[in-house]
Amino acid sequence: MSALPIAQAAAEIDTGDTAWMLVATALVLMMTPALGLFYAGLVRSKNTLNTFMMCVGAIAVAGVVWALVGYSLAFDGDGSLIGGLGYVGLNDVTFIPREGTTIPHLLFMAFQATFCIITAALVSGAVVERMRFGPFLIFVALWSILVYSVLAHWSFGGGWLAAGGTLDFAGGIPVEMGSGFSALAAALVVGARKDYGRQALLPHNAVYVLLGAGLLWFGWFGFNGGSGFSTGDPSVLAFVNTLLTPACSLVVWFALDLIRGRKVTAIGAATAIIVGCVLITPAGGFVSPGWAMVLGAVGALPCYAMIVWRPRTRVDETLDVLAAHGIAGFTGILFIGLFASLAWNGIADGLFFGNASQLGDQALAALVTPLYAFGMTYALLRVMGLFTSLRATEHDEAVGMDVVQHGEEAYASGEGAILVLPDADGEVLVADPS
Amino acid sequence: MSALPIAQAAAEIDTGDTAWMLVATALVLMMTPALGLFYAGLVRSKNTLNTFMMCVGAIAVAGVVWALVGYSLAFDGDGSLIGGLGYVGLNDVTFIPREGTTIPHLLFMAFQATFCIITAALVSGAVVERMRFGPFLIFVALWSILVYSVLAHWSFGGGWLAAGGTLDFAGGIPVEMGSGFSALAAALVVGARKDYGRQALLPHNAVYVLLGAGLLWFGWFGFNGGSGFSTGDPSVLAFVNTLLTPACSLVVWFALDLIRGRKVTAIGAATAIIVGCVLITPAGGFVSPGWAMVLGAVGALPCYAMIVWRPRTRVDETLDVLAAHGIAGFTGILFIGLFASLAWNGIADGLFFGNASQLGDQALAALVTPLYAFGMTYALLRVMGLFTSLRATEHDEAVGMDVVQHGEEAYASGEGAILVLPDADGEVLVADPS
Amino acid sequence: MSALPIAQAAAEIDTGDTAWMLVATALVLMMTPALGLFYAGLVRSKNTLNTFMMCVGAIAVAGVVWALVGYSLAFDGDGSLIGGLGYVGLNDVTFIPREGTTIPHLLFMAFQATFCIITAALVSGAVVERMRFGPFLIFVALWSILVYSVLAHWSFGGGWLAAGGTLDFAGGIPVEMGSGFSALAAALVVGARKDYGRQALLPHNAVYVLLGAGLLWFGWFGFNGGSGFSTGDPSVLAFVNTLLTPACSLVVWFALDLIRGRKVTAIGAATAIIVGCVLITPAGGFVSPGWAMVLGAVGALPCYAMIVWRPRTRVDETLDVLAAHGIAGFTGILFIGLFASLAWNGIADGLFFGNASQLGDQALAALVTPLYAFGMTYALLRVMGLFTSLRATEHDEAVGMDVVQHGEEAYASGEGAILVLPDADGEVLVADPS
Amino acid sequence: MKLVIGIVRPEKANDVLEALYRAEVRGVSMSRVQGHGGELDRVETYRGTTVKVGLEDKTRFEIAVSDEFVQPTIDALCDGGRTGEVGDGKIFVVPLERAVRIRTGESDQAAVTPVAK
Amino acid sequence: MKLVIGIVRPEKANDVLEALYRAEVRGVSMSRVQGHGGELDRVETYRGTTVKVGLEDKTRFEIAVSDEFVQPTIDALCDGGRTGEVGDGKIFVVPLERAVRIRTGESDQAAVTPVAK
Amino acid sequence: MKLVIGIVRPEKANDVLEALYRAEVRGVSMSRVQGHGGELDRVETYRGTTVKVGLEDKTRFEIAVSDEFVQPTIDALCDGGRTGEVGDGKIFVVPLERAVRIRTGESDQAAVTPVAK
Ligand SMILES: Nc1ncnc2c1ncn2[C@@H]1O[C@H](COP(=O)(O)OP(=O)(O)O)[C@@H](O)[C@H]1O
Ligand SMILES: Nc1ncnc2c1ncn2[C@@H]1O[C@H](COP(=O)(O)OP(=O)(O)O)[C@@H](O)[C@H]1O
Ligand SMILES: Nc1ncnc2c1ncn2[C@@H]1O[C@H](COP(=O)(O)OP(=O)(O)O)[C@@H](O)[C@H]1O
Repeated sequence: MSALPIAQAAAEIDTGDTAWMLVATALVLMMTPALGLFYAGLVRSKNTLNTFMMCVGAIAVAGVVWALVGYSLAFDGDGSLIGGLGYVGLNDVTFIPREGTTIPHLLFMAFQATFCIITAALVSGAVVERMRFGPFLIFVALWSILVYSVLAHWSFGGGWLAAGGTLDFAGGIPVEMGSGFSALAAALVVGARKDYGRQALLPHNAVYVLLGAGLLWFGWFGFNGGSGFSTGDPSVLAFVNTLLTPACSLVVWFALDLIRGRKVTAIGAATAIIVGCVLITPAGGFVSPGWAMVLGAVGALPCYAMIVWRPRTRVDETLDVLAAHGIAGFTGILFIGLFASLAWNGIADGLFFGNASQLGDQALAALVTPLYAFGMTYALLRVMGLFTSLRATEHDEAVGMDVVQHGEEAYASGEGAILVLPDADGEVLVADPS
Repeated sequence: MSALPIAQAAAEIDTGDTAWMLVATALVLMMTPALGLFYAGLVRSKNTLNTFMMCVGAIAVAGVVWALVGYSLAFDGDGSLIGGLGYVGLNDVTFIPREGTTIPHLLFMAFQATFCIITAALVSGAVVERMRFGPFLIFVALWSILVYSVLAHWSFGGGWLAAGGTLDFAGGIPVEMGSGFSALAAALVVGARKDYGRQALLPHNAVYVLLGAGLLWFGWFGFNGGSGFSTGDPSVLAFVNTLLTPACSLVVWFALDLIRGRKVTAIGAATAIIVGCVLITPAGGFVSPGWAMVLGAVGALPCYAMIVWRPRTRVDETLDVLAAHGIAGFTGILFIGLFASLAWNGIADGLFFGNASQLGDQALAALVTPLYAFGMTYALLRVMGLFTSLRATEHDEAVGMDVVQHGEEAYASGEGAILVLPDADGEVLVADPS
Repeated sequence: MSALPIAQAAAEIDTGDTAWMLVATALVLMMTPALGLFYAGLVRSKNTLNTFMMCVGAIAVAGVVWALVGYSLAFDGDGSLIGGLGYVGLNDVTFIPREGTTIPHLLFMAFQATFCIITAALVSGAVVERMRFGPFLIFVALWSILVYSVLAHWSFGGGWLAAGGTLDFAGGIPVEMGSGFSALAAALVVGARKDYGRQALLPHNAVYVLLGAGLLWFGWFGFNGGSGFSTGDPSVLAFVNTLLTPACSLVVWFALDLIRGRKVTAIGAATAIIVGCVLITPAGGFVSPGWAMVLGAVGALPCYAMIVWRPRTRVDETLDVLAAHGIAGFTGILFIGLFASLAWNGIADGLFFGNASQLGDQALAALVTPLYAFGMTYALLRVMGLFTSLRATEHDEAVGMDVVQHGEEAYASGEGAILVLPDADGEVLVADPS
Repeated sequence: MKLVIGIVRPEKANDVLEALYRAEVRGVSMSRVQGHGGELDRVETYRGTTVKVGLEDKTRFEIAVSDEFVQPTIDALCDGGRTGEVGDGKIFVVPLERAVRIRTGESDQAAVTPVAK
Repeated sequence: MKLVIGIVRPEKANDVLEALYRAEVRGVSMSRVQGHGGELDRVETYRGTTVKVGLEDKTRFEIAVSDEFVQPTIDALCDGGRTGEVGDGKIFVVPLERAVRIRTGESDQAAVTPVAK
Repeated sequence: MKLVIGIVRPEKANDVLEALYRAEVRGVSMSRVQGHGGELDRVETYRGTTVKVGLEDKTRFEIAVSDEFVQPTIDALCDGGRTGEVGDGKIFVVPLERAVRIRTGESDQAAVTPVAK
């Protein structure tokens, strides 16, 4: 891997922007374990580790695949459908900033890597408590290329959507709609848990859910605030909106909970935080703080409706990735077309400010992305299903994925556990406790 | 909402300072969920979610109220008692830095918002395990205006205390004394838990408490280090002192625990971290690292004494907000008057370095703030009590606030839970498991 | 403590670099509570708090000792074996940057303090579940001077290793090998837990372990990325490698788990994250991203082997600090000698790029450090053992360290707990519940 | 009166409750237990430590009933708890000399006969 | 000898322990159980899932006593556990054929009669 | 048939299981309990709150056996559970009128006699 002289690179780099992007990258990587905690709290205790491990597995697999090929396909050149292979194996990814950025190219790549990782991890929410771990890892590897890299290229990497004028500040297209509609497909192909719809399957630790949501929000400041790749105004606007929008979503969610069940729920609040962060993800750097607050309030409605309605169907999209990410991302993308404001983003106005065409560009993305994400994921899993069984047996599902898939318990007491002592030659003797 | 031309704003902004303030803001927001975890660990398991939710509720309500009016009242203009309405609804809060700062005004507002949020959340510690959730949310909305915004204006927003020369680097007045003495008032008005003083009410998860304290400390680096609104010397001094002071408080707390009970306690250590961070909050940017260490050691004493003494009284100020924040903030404010050093802060010396008047300015704040916070909070809750009952019934308290207030359990097993299936028309059928 | 005029200092300081180093310092401090969580999850529930408290104790004791003397011994002057006393009590540690850095000296000191703290905390992993808390605190105080400060001076502070050309970007020598081989010595002197090797002693909460590992990784970006003391290319390279290397270690660990037990384990994955971060710690700023990925993959092997083999021995190095830090650090240090690349680090090539001598320099450090760390720690604990018993009695070990050492339970239910009411005079009456 | 103790699979607990409900057996106490029976041990690995675990999670029902309700109760436990695979569990019937309802102090039949509620 | 089993509200557990202490009943074992009785179900909601929960947390006491201590033990459980509202719980008395103190191997009365301690 | 209830120290639970295994007692159910006996209270402190805790964690074994297995079972509990210090625990033997294996519905001896497995 060749690297141009250090000095030359340094020239265009801004230390402040670089400082912020270093932090933003670390924050977004932290989001994936935080998501693991959030998801782990939402499942039954016997599936705790398996659920968390799907997120860890995504870091490992999507992280490596991204460095090897994903980044290149998404960000090399401006082909309209897919990027090139110039950056394969991180070739030519050095300290020299990419066109129009003030941070080392290598850092830009790492920041984008954390996006691919968490998006793949998000999809796991649709298939927890039943999908086998091995097939899931393979799915992540293929999905991150076939779906994520493609959508990232369309919206971020100079692909046809970006070129066509569609605005997506921090990933409403590849991350939110990409994960949400892929989750729906995954849930349909993998199928419902055996007890879905006939037994109560409850979150085993709501504190994990609340803490996980808190850490996700924390990380989202890097996710949205870093998507300007600098400390410039758009970044600051997206950052501040990432505080205002979820706050409004929370207030509205409280109200909806009260209307529906006369009680404000904690799991609901955690969900509202995620929904708020997702709503502002695409719009963050394009709408005024005031409109961002409106988005948080209004955008919560369709997501809430979907979360209440989905469990009445046969679709066991277990952790509601579609509602919290797909629908929220969809809403945020359209909202740009309505209320983007040139005065704040310096790029384009929305319909409300007299620019109808922007809404068209947004609607196009809101139409195409779900179709592509759903279709490709559906096909991918169907094909995988021809070679291996995607889900655990009913018996294994009953025993629990932690013991069956990982040979561990999340909360082991050690009682009744007999130590197996392999001697030096690896031959096995059972310990004699006496 | 008008925004001045981007370019013009950019002029005075420093990317390094902005980078740091973006991070500091995210860190302080993260402190509130961390506080939720800390508090949740300190209560009984049946009140876990309600306790955590009070912090989440504070983010939602205080966050929105701050953006709508609180910020304006605290930071618009330099009226001596209260700010103006110029920034209501974030009007005129744009990218253009405030006088004397090098970061976008919008970011400054967001940073201050996170202070208001966590301060409101802190007060909940006095009323957990019995106050009803609805009234608490209303309390937060009113309190953040009547108490927080006012004190913030006095000390930060150019109000009479700041104008009079009182020094408060990161919020000893509005945040620490403000929350601590309000907590005392809240505990008195809401009243003690029914079993207080006759049964052992123990922390149900000390790991949450330790982790929460660790995350709070982490966030406090943004809290204190960001209160210089730049990466300048005062910020760096406050930041480094935020490492040194709590370390010393910990050592002294260990010693006091040993003397008292011959054992160093974990809950005590977590408390010492908070106390140390609070002690240095007002003084961070004004005293030398050496004196900061002395503050950590000496300042721990009154707080420890209060924590040991308070439970012997009839006052069920449940999580000792008064001791950990009120008393510690009070101590830190006075300490400035004694040991502030011009050589380090470039602003003023304390009595010890020959400037007696500074001690007077500090004493004034240490006298007035507790009176105002206590009095206003007491009045506010009394008035609220005329319209609604602030606390749950004895029966509900016995059952637990999670089930009663939120209709959830923190640690649900699903055993004995029968799924209720609303069909498409919303009519309810009970699932027939067979 | 004298401080030079503020203005003068400001001159050489870069706001972007300072912003990043403020964050990096906070991140590394956060790693110690995260380590506490990680370790607490790996022990039995009756030892949860004691294990976490050893990390908290390290923050307190090592933090204070560092400020008083440790920093001076490590970083004052360039004596070949040990530093001077010029910075004792933080004397002369002001805002003026150290030679060759662009951040306030005070901040540099704080950043280094967090390294000393976590290294001392790491060693506790070898003696948890049995070592008495008091002696451990004393051990930390002495060890941080006798072992850490010395090794830090050799590798970072201008000591003989650094002077001799040994490269260590972020602490493979003082932190990783220093803690790993000291852990081995500590395990040997303190001795095995009474049930070690005859009963199953299992991790009581694997979620703590996974979350702890996630937070440690998050902090490690500050740990490695901050070790360039700027936002310059070496820092960025180390930062990005801190993402790539652990991802590769995870993938390989998954494979090794599958080969060994036909199941990918969660505890294993958490371990792999730590191992990957440690592997890249010394090499981060010196090897290309491609080679960093190779390091992650290949370096995992010896660590995995050690973790499988160690429990078959009589050595109860309980949490495998030697394998995860000692061996991984050792591997990383040598890897620099093989694959360091001038094109990326601007300093030196490794053997693979034609510079054999570098491998010699690295091998020297890899040989001397383990000997010094092991020998000095062994001697220190032996001597301490002459004055006090280092470990709890068998009975106390059976009861559990939380109750015995701290007088607390991690998960208290309050059932069967009778409140003891000291009246005003401190005389004790038992509450009469009625 | 008898005290019927039933040990079943946790995943069958709700089915058992449903069956008991249908049999009009109202009063029930249940708890988590770990059981060892005919099932095979499973192997778990934590880092270098490998263990054989011979205990399975089970749910224990404790049901006090008047004599005529013993058989219906046993049937309910069997119907609700059976999967046909090893590990379904056991039912134990112990003589019950006295039963008292704490709220009222009333004794025996009154305290257990479901119809009385 | 009898084995007295008492099921009470968790929040009353300490009061019961106190009452037993006063009655000089020393040996006690207690555990957490979930009970279903005459109480009303409560409704819980988790996102789109609504459930009816018919189980209440209870604390189960298991107390082996010599015959003359049966009544005092029952009284203690009633006094300590009563609130008067549905859900106070039940007491069950089961015949106890043998009791052994593991530490010494001594049997029966010696192992349970409180005074003997 | 008898129902043997044994309460031992948690740290001895595995030794007891081993001893039962050697005695060829196969079916066992165990659970966590908290016990109060002759042991001294311990003091715990949480901030300003000091409490006396009179309960120790114990492990409760519940074992249904045919008559000839009662003594071996008791011996196994004693051997595995004894440390000789106060707190070792107790064994209680209760008459067992009926035992049913849920999987097959077969009753009594067949359901408990270990050899039958
Ligand atoms: N003799 C016994 N005493 C107490 N509990 C028993 C006994 N036999 C079985 N059990 C409980 O029943 C559960 C299932 O029993 P097992 O023998 O494994 O299945 P099956 O009854 O289908 O052969 C065990 O895990 C244990 O909890
Ligand atoms: N027949 C029974 N067998 C076992 N446990 C019972 C029985 N009846 C009641 N219980 C236990 O007692 C608790 C309280 O009983 P319940 O009938 O609700 O109150 P009350 O006795 O005041 O009518 C229940 O939750 C359950 O745990
Ligand atoms: N009479 C009893 N009824 C129920 N459980 C008892 C009784 N006596 C003792 N236990 C249980 O046995 C445990 C140990 O008993 P204890 O008297 O402390 O020890 P020892 O039997 O060695 O004197 C207690 O913690 C309790 O759980």
